[in-house]
Amino acid sequence: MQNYLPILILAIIALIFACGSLIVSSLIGQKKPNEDKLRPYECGVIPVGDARQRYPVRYYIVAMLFIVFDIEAAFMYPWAVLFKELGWFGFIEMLVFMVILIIGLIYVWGKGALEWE
Amino acid sequence: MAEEKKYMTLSMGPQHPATHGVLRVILELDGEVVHKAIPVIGHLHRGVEKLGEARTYLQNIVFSDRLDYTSAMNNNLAYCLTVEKLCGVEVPDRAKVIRVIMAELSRIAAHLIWLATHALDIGAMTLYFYCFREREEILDMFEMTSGQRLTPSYIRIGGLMNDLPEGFLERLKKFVDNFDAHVDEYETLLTKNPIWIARTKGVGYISAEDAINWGITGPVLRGSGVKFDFRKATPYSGYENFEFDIPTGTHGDCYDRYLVRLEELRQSNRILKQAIKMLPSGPVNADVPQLVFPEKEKVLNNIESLIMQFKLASGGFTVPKGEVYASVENAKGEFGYYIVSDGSSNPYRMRIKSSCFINLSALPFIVKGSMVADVVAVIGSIDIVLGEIDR
Amino acid sequence: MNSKEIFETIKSDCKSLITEAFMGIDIPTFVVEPDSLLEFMKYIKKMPQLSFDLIADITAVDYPNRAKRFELVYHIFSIKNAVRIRVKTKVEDGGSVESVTSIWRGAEWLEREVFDMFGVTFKNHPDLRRILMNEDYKYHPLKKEFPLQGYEES
Amino acid sequence: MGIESHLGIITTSLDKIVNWGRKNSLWPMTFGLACCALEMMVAASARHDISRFGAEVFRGSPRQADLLIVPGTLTKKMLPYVLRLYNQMPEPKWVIAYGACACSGGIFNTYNVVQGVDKVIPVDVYVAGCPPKPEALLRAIVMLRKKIEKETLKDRV
Repeated sequence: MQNYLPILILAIIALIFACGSLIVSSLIGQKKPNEDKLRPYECGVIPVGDARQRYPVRYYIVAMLFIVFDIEAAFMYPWAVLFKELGWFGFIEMLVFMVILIIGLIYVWGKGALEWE
Repeated sequence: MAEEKKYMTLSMGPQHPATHGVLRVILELDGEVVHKAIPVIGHLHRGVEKLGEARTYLQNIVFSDRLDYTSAMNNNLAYCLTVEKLCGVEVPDRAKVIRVIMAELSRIAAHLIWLATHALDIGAMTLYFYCFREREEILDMFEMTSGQRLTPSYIRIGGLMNDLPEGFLERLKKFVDNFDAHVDEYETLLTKNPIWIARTKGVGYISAEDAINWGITGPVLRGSGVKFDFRKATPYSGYENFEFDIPTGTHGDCYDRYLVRLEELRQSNRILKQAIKMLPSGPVNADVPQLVFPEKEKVLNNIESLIMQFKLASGGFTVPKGEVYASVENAKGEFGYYIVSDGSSNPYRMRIKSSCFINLSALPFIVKGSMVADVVAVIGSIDIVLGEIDR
Repeated sequence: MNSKEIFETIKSDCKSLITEAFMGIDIPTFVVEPDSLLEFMKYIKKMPQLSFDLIADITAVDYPNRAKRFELVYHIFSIKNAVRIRVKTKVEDGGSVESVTSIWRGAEWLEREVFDMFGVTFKNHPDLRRILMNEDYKYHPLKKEFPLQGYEES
Repeated sequence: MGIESHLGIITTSLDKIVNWGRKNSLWPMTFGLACCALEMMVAASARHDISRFGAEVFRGSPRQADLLIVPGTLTKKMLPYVLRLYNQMPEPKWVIAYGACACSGGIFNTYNVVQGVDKVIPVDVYVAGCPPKPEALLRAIVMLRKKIEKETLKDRV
């Protein structure tokens, strides 16, 4: 229990600082809402149309690919930390995991999902 | 049922770090790709042409500085050349060479601002501080000769405001000697910089025929490979006695325009070196008493000069009837005045031809189909100044 | 070819189109009828030895007491010969002229500015709108009768 | 408004701290109209070094700026945008009218120029000159800091 005290103190200080600054600024700050201030800022112009439109599908594909390969990299961290203890079993296991994903990458590359146009 | 493609309209509005002033570009975007760009200008329209008709010829010199405020002396030169051609006044040689010195110094200052802001828009912060350090030296020289840094109104009809102060030539020599090293410094920062190349090579392409068809002049035209410069084609104010060459690009993209302007910095420096050597002595103003202000001590001592000074300052001088168009190779391209005079002391019509106005009209053509970030690079590389566009 | 020869060749070649031609203080000047303007402009652009390919400036000058009030002034430059010429046409108030944007793309904004400032309309111009003033502005500021400080409510 | 209406002593020290914070971190908005914008850029560059006053962070959007320097000529076409930008700035905000055109329309007394920014938005410090030298902008910021020092939270309701 003893060595968790600093973390507790740190959390409390962070909490005080975060909530404190919000409370003080809401008390001190002046609130003068006016019609322009509540409107989204677009270089001084009244925004036309809404931003919620059909986005090209490319963005979605890139996002999905990123998540897949990011999590793959995330899994490598615990393996790398325990690399010595896991020995050959861990290595083969990770190899299988990566080969599956590389096959996925080759498929995606072949389908041309990586090109931006 | 392919429903009509709805584009997101985004306003790269009057207040935007990358629009170099108060230009507004309405972008119709398909994701990142610009489907259509519509520039909206006029936010700095101060009605200078209308104002010119209500002011005397002497008072209009002041407006010329505030049009392309990055290179003010070039505008003075354009205005004074036009009025001098109208009155048929020839300026002495010393004034011609000093005018060339001032025009080239303000061209260097204009290109330094272009390089600072263009690089800043694309993300290279250090250029901003390097370029403004050199530009400060030029502004000190302007302040030394004319008392004002940015809008000196130093070049007057019939000559100059006054002769060069002592110490100017030494300072100019010092600046000119180590300016080439500074340009190499900029070159090392950007020319082989992979980010800079990625952001500007192949971006904002315009072919030579399109550039001419759009009426583009200046570094943008030379960037597309057209070897054309008004200082060589229609020499004015003694430019024919200087040798300098005209840099041209080959691909007509932002990168080539950058290289052309860097080379122009070196060429202007070369002209300055020649000008220092060949600066003749002699009077600075043409001795046309009804046009040019008498010297200060003459005004204080004898009565005719005092009367002449008073008449010139209050009523101004009359210009014979006629119309003249004269233009100058400004840092951004051809900058010209078309003045119609009806014999009175106010111009009947003072038209200002601005190169940025026409170069900017080609923006929708250049930018169609490129990314939003490229619009920023292209606006920086066309190098627009809103004072000159909106007049 | 220098400006003298160009002046002679143009004067002789299209005598029918030109109503007046004289060497101005600085550059040759031609006065053309509004309806033969397009033809004259096509001629000076297409002729290989003339090749006036760079549109320098289009503007108008307002002479209120003339019948045809506005005098449109075109400055066109030839890169090959490094010569500039001035072409003028006379248009009455609210009149219209053929647009030269089909010949020089750069003329689009210049003509829009003349329309904005003087009210001269240009036939089959790509998008003739006001360029400097607001789109719903009711006056044309560079007309001589328009006061310098403008009207109060504008 | 909040706690300062009751306890006097706390508010004065709070005033001092708040004013000290605000005075030393005036973040101007990147907003350049005409020629004076160049002299403002020079003031932000190495030689005149506006960052001595903590004002070198030129924020792109009005949301994060608390100082609006108006450098150049305000025209009637630009008027609605400047008004909207001023309104979109959060509350402790100050305005410096930089240059003769911003102070009084300057030499452009024409149909399309607003004769002075103070006809539209409240101005705190006027800087004369066409364009004024960068030192004049630093002088204006020093004057503005003195003005901020004397402010109390009560009167900024």
